[in-house]
Amino acid sequence: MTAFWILAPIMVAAALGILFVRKAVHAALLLAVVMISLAVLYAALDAPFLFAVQIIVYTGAILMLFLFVLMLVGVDASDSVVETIRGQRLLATVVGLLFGLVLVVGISQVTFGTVVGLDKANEGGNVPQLANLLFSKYVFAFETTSALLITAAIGAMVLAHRERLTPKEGQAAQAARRVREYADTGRHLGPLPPPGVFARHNAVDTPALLPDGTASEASVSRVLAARGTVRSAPAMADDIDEVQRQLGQGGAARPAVDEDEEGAQ
Amino acid sequence: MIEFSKPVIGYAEVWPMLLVFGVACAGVLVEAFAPRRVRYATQVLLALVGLAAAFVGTVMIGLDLNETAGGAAKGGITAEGAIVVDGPAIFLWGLILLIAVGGLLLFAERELEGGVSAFAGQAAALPGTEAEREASTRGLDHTEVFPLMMFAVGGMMLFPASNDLLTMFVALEVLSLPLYLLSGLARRRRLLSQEAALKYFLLGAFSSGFFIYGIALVYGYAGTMEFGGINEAISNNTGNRTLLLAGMGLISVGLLFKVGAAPFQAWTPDVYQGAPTAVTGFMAAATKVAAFGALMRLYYVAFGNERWSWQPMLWVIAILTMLVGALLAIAQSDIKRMLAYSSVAHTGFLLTGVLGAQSASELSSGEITSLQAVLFYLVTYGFMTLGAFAIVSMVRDAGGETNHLSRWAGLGKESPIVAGIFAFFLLSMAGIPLTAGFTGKWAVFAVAMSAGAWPVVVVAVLTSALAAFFYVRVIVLMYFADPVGAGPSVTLPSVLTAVTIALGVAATLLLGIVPGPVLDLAAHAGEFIR
Amino acid sequence: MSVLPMLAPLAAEGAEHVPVVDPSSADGVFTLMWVVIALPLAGAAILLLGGRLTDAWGHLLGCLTVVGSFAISLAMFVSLIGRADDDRQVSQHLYDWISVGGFKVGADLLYDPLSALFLLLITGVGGLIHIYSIGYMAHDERRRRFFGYLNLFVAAMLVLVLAENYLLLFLGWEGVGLASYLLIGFWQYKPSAAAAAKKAFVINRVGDMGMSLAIMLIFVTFGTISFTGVSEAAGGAKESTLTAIGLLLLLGACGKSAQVPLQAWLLDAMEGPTPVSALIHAATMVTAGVYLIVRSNFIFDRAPDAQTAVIAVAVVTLLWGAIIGTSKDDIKKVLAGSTMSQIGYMMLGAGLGIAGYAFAIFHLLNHGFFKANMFLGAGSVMHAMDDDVDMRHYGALSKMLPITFLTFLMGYLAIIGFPGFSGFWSKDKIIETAFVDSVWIGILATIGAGITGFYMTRLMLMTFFTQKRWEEHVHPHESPKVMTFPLIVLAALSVLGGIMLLNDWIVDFLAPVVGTPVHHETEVPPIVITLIILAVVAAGVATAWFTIGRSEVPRVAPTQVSVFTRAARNDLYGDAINDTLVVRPGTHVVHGLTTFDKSVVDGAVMGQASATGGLAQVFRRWQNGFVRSYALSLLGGAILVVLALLVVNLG
Amino acid sequence: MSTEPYIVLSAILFTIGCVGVLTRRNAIVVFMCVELMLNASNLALVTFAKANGNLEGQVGAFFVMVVAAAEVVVGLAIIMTIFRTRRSASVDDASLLKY
Repeated sequence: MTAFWILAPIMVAAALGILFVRKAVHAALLLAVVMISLAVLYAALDAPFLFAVQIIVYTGAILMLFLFVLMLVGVDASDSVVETIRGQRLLATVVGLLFGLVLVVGISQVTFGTVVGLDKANEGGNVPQLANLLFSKYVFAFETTSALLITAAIGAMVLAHRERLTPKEGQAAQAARRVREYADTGRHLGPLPPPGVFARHNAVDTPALLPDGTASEASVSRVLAARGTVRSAPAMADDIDEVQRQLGQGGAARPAVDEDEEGAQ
Repeated sequence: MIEFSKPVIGYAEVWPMLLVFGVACAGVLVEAFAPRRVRYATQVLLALVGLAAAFVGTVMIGLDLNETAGGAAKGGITAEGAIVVDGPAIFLWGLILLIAVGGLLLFAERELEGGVSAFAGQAAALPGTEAEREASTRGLDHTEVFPLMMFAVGGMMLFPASNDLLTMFVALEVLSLPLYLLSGLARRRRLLSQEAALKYFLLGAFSSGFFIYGIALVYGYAGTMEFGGINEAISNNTGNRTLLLAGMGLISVGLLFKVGAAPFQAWTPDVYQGAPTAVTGFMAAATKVAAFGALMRLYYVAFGNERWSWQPMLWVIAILTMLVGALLAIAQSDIKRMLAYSSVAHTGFLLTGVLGAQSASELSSGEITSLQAVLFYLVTYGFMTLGAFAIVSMVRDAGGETNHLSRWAGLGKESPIVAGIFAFFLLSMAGIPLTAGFTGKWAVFAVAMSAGAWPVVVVAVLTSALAAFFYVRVIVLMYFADPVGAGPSVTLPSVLTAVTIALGVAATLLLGIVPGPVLDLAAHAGEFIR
Repeated sequence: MSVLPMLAPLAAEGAEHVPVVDPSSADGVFTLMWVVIALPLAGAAILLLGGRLTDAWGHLLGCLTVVGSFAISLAMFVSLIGRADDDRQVSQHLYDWISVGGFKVGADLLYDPLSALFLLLITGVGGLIHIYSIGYMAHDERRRRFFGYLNLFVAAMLVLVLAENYLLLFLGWEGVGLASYLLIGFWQYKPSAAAAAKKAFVINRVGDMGMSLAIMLIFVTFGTISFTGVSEAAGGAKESTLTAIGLLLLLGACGKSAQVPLQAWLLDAMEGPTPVSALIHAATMVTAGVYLIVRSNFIFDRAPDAQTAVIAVAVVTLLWGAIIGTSKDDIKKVLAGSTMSQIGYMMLGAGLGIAGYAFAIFHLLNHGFFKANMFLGAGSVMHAMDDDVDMRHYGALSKMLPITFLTFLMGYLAIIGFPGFSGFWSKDKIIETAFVDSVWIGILATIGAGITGFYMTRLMLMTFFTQKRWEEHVHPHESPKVMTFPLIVLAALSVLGGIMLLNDWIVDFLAPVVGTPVHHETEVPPIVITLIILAVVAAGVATAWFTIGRSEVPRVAPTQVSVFTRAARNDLYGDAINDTLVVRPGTHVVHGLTTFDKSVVDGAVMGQASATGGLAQVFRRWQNGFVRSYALSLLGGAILVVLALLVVNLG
Repeated sequence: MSTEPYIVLSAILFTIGCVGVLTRRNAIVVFMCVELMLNASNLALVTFAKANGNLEGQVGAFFVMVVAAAEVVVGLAIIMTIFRTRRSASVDDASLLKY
C-alpha cells in the first residue's frame, strides 16, 4: 500500500494538471505521469503483464501517437483560458463534482467482502493464466479486435493518405516547362538568388544585392518576409553606402562581377 | 503446467457473422491489390454477395435452432460462452443484414452525383483546393467505404449476440469506429461532414468511457462478465448493490447514447445532418436495431432479476426522449435534422416497448411480449427510415442535396411520385393506420400498457399526436405550398437507390396491411437465452 | 352545471338489456359486403393514380362507384329485413390484420341494422352529392381529383361503419379525417382554406388521442378489441374502467362531431367546396361521433357517469351551435352552426342510453337528408350569386330559383320540426325522452328548438324573401338539372323521413344492436310536450318574422349590436376560450409553430434568423453546436440515470 | 490489503477525465481526457480482478487497451483532418451544425 499512498496524490495532481495546463504538450506529459504511475499500481495489484503492457503500449505507443499529432498540430499551441460558452465552466464544475461525489460516496460506502486475491488465479504465472483466458473464453472478442485494428488502419489511410494523381514530373519535362513558362510569362528560368550572398551579411534574412546595388526581394524566403524579420533594403542602404565609401569610386561593381563569374563556374 | 484446451467455436452457428468480417477483410485486400477501375464493381459485388450469403445463412441457422428452456427460447450459447445464437439474435441478424443490403445499395449509388459516389473523392485533400477539384474531375471515390461498412455490419451483428460484457464492449467499438469514419467522408459540404465525424467520435468515445466504467463496476459486483453469471449474482444477492446500480446506470449511458435517447441525444441531429445521407440512412436504421438488441439482452438477461430497479429509470428516459424528439422536431428547418429528431422520438417509443417487460408468469398466454413488440417496431422503423433517407438523397439542386425544408415546397408538383412515397413514409412514421408505423406503435404501446406503464403510454400517445403534426407539415409543404424560386428538383437515381426505396415502401405497406407474418416471426423467435 | 345531480341515469335499469354483438358469418348477398367498400376505394385509386388520363370520365366513374355501393347496400338491406330479428348481425372475415398468439385483430366487417342504415345514408346521400358535384364542380379544372377525394372519403366512412372492431373503426376514423382534411383544403390557393384545414387537423388530433387511448384501454382491460368480444366481457369490468373508456371515447367523438369543447373547427371547415360541407360536415362524417357512442352502447350503458358527461356535452353544444347560428351572415356558417346544434340533439339522444339510441340514429338519418338538402340548396344559391355567401347580399330569391327555393323550404320545415315533416318526429322524440330523464334537460332542449326556429327562419327570410339586395351585375339563375335532381330527391326524403317511425319501426329494427327500451311514462302526456315544443318553435319563428321579415335588412352588417350578438358572431368566443384554456399555457409551443410556419412553410422569411421564441425554440437553443455542451448534457444524463437507480432502490 | 482506496482513486480519475472533456477546448486534450477515463476504468477492472480473485478484470483491461489503441488512431486521424481544413484544433470551432 505504500506505493499506492505515494502514487495516488501524484496521479490526482497530475490528472488535475491536465485540466489546467495551457499547453497540450504539458497535458500529454502529465498524462504520461498518470499512466506510468498506473503501471506501478498494476504491479502492486498482481498484474505484471498489464504493468508491462501499460508502459509499452499505452505510454509507449499510444501516448507517443498523441505527441506525434501534437507536433503536427503545432507544439507551441496553447489554449486560451477564457471560457466562451456561457455557464459551461460553472456547470461542468458543478456537474463534475456532483458526479464525482455520487461515485466516490456510492462506492466508498461499499464494504467489500474479503479480498480474494489473485494468488490462486495467478498460479502458474500471470501471463500464462491470462493467455489461457484470452484464448479460450475471450478468443472471439480477441479475434474481433482485429477488425478494430484494420478499421483503424484503413481510417488513417483514408483520412491522411493522398494518392498521387499525376505522374511525377521528370527532369526533362521540368526543364521544358520552365523554358515554356519563361517564354509565356517571362518567369525567371533559373533558381532564385540565394540570400545574403552579395551582401555583407551571409544570413538567410538578408536579401541579396543585385549588380546595381539594390536588394533582391526574391532572394529571401517568403515566410521570413511575412514575419517581417527580413532586413529590408532601405535599412541596408546605409550599409551599402558605407561599403561604397570604403571601396572608393567605381570599385563597387568590381567584386560583384568577379564573384558572379565564380558563381557561374 | 496449466491445462489449455482448444476453444470450441460453433462455426456452424456464427458463420454468417464471420463471413461478413471475412468479406470486409477481402475488401481491404481488393483495395490493396485490385486496379482502380475494377475496385468499385468488385467491392459492391463482393459486399452484396457476402451480405446475401450471410442472410441466407442466418435464415438457415434460424430454421435449425433447437428449443431450450422448456420451449420458451431457441438456440444456444457458443464460442466458449461469448456469443448467443438464439431466436432474437437471429431475428436481429436478419434485420441488420437486410438493412445493410439497402444501405449498401445507397452507398453504391453513383447516378445522383453524375457518375461518382456520395463519398469524398479524396478525403485527405483539403476542401476547396486544387487537389480536391482534381480528384473530383477524375471521378475518384473512396471504395474503402465498403469494407468499412462491412466491419460496421459485423460489429452490429456481434453487438446483440454477445453474451458477456467484454464482447459487447468490443462489438460496440467495432460497429462505432467505421461509422465515425464514414460520417466524415461526404463529397459535398465536407466541413459539415468532418465536423459531424469529430462530434460523433468525441461523444462516442466519451460515452464508451462510461460504458466501460460501468462494466468495471458490474464486474466488481458480480465477479464475472457473463450475463448469466451477473443474473445469478443478482438473484443470490451477493455483493453490494450500490456497485451494481451505479454500474448498471453507467452501462445504460453507453447504450442509451447509441440509441439516441434523451438526454444523450444531442449528437443525433448534428451527425445525421453532417454525414453523407447514405451513411445517415444506414446508421439511423441499423445502429438502432443493433443497439436496441444489445440493450434488451442486457436488461432482460443480465439485469432481468433487477427489473423493478431499472424500469422506473427507463420510464423517465422514455418520456424525456419522446418529448424532446417530438418538440424539437417541430422547430427544425432541415429535413435531415427533422428526421433525426423524429428518430429520437422513435427511440422513445421503442423504449416504451422495452420497459413493458414482464416476467413470463405475469403474462397471459398468447399476449405480445415486450421483446416481440420491440423487434417488430425495429423492423418497421428500420425500413421506413432507410427509405426516407433514400428519398432525401434524391432531392437536389446544383449544389447537391437540398435539405432545407423551404426548398421542398412544391415537391408534389415537381415529382408527384417521389413526394407521394415520402409522404407515405412520413405517414407511417406518424403512425397512421394501414402503415407499418401504426402496427408497430400499437404493439409497443400495448405491451407498456399491460405492464402498467400507462403514464408513459399517455405521454407516448400525446407525443405521437404532436409528432403527426410535423410530419403532416412536411406533407402540406410538399403538396400545398408554392415552390420557392426554381423549386426543388428530383434527380433520378439508378436502380440501386430505387431498389432500396422499393424495399422500404414494400415493407412499410405490407407491415401495415398484413403485419401477421412478421409478428409471428418475432413471436417465433422466442425469448433470449439466459 | 346545476342540472347534473338531477340526472337519473337510465343505465341502472337498462343494464341487463344491453345486447351482445354476436354475428353470424356472411352468406348470400352479404358476401358482397366488402365490395361496398372496395368500389369507392377502387374509384379513388383509379382517379388519384390515373392522373390526367381519367380527366374526361373521372367524375362519372366517381358517381358510378358510389351508386354501385348504394345498390349493394340496398340489396343487403332488403335481405336483412327478410331475416329474423335475432339473426340480423352478419360478419365477414376478410383476413387477419394483426395476429399474434392469442391477440387477433381481424379485418372483419360487421353488418347489422345500425350499419345497414348508415350504409344507406352514406352511399345514398353520398351518391346524390356526387351527382350534384358534377354540376357544381363543372368549371373546376381539378374536378377529377375532387371526385377522387370524395370517393376516398366514402370508402373510409364505409370502413368506419362496417368495422367489427375498434382498430378497424379507427382506421376509418383516421381515413375520413384525412379525406376531410384534403377536401377542406381543396382550394389550397385560398389561405383561409389552408388554415381551416390545418385547424381541423389539429383539433381532430386531440380527439383522436382520446380515441387511441380508449382503444388501448379497451385492449388492456378486455384483451380484445372486437365489438363481439368487448360486448360480451363488458359486464365483468369495473365501472370505473368503463367510465374512463367512455370518457375517452367521448373525447374522440367530440373531436369528430364538433362538440364543445372541440367544436371550433367546423365553422372554418366551410371553406371547403359546398358538396363537401354537405357530405362530410353535415350528413356523414360529423355524425361519426354519434355512431361511435351508439356502437359502444355496451360500454356506455354500464358507465352512467360517462353517459352524464355525454348529456352535458350534448346540451351545451346544442345551445352553443344554435346561438352561433342566430348571428352569422354567411349562409354556410349558419348551416354549420345548425349542424353542431343538431348533432348536439343526436348526442343527447345517445347520452340518454337505451331509451334514446334509436331516436338519435333516427334524427341522424333525417338530419342527413334535410341538412344535405339545405347545404346543396345553399350551394345552388351561391352558384346563382357568383359564389357570394353573405346573406345580406341575397334577398327575394324565391322567384329566381324556384326549385332551389321549394326544396330548401322542405328542408327548412323539416329542421324546425313542422308537424308531419321528418325533423318533427325525430326531434320531438329526443326532447320527449330527455324530459323523462330530467325536466331541466328537456327544457333546455326545447329552448334549443325555439332558437332553431329563429335562426332558420332568419336564413329563409334573408335569402328568399325580403327585398332584393344583390348587385347589378349578378344575374341569379336556376342551377342545371344535374344539381336540382339531388335537391328534389333529398327534399322528398326530408319530408318523408318520418315514415321510419311508423309502428316504432326504427326502434324495433335497431333493437338487436342497442336493446329494447323500457317504456317510461312522462309526468305529462307526450302530446302536451309536443304542443309545448311547437309553441316554442312558433315563438322563435315569429320572432324572426317580426325582427327580420318586417324590417329592412342592411347590406352591411351593423356594428352597433348587443353584446350577445357580438358574442355569437364571434362563435361565442370559442376560439378565445380555446386560446385561454388550451393554447395560452402552451403559447410558446404555438408561437414556435407559427414562427416556423411563417419562416419555413410559407417561405416568407428564409434562414434561421426568424427562428426566435417558442418553447421548441428555447429547447432548440440547447443544441448550440458545441460538442462540449453536448458532453455536459451527457454527463448530466449519466448523473440522472445513476441517481434515479440509486434513489429508487436505496432511498 | 484493502482495495477500496484503489476504487476511490479510479472514481476520482474518472471524474477528472469527465470534467476535462467538458472544459478543455483543444480536441487532442479532450481526447486525452477520454483516455484518462479509460485508464481509470482499467484501474477499477484490475482492482476488482484482485478483489474477486479471477483474471477476467485483467483481460478486460487488456481489451480496453487494444480498443483504446484503435480508437486513438481513428480519433487522431479525424482530428488531423479537421485541423488541416480549419487550421484549428479547438472543438469549439467545429460548431457549424446546430439548432
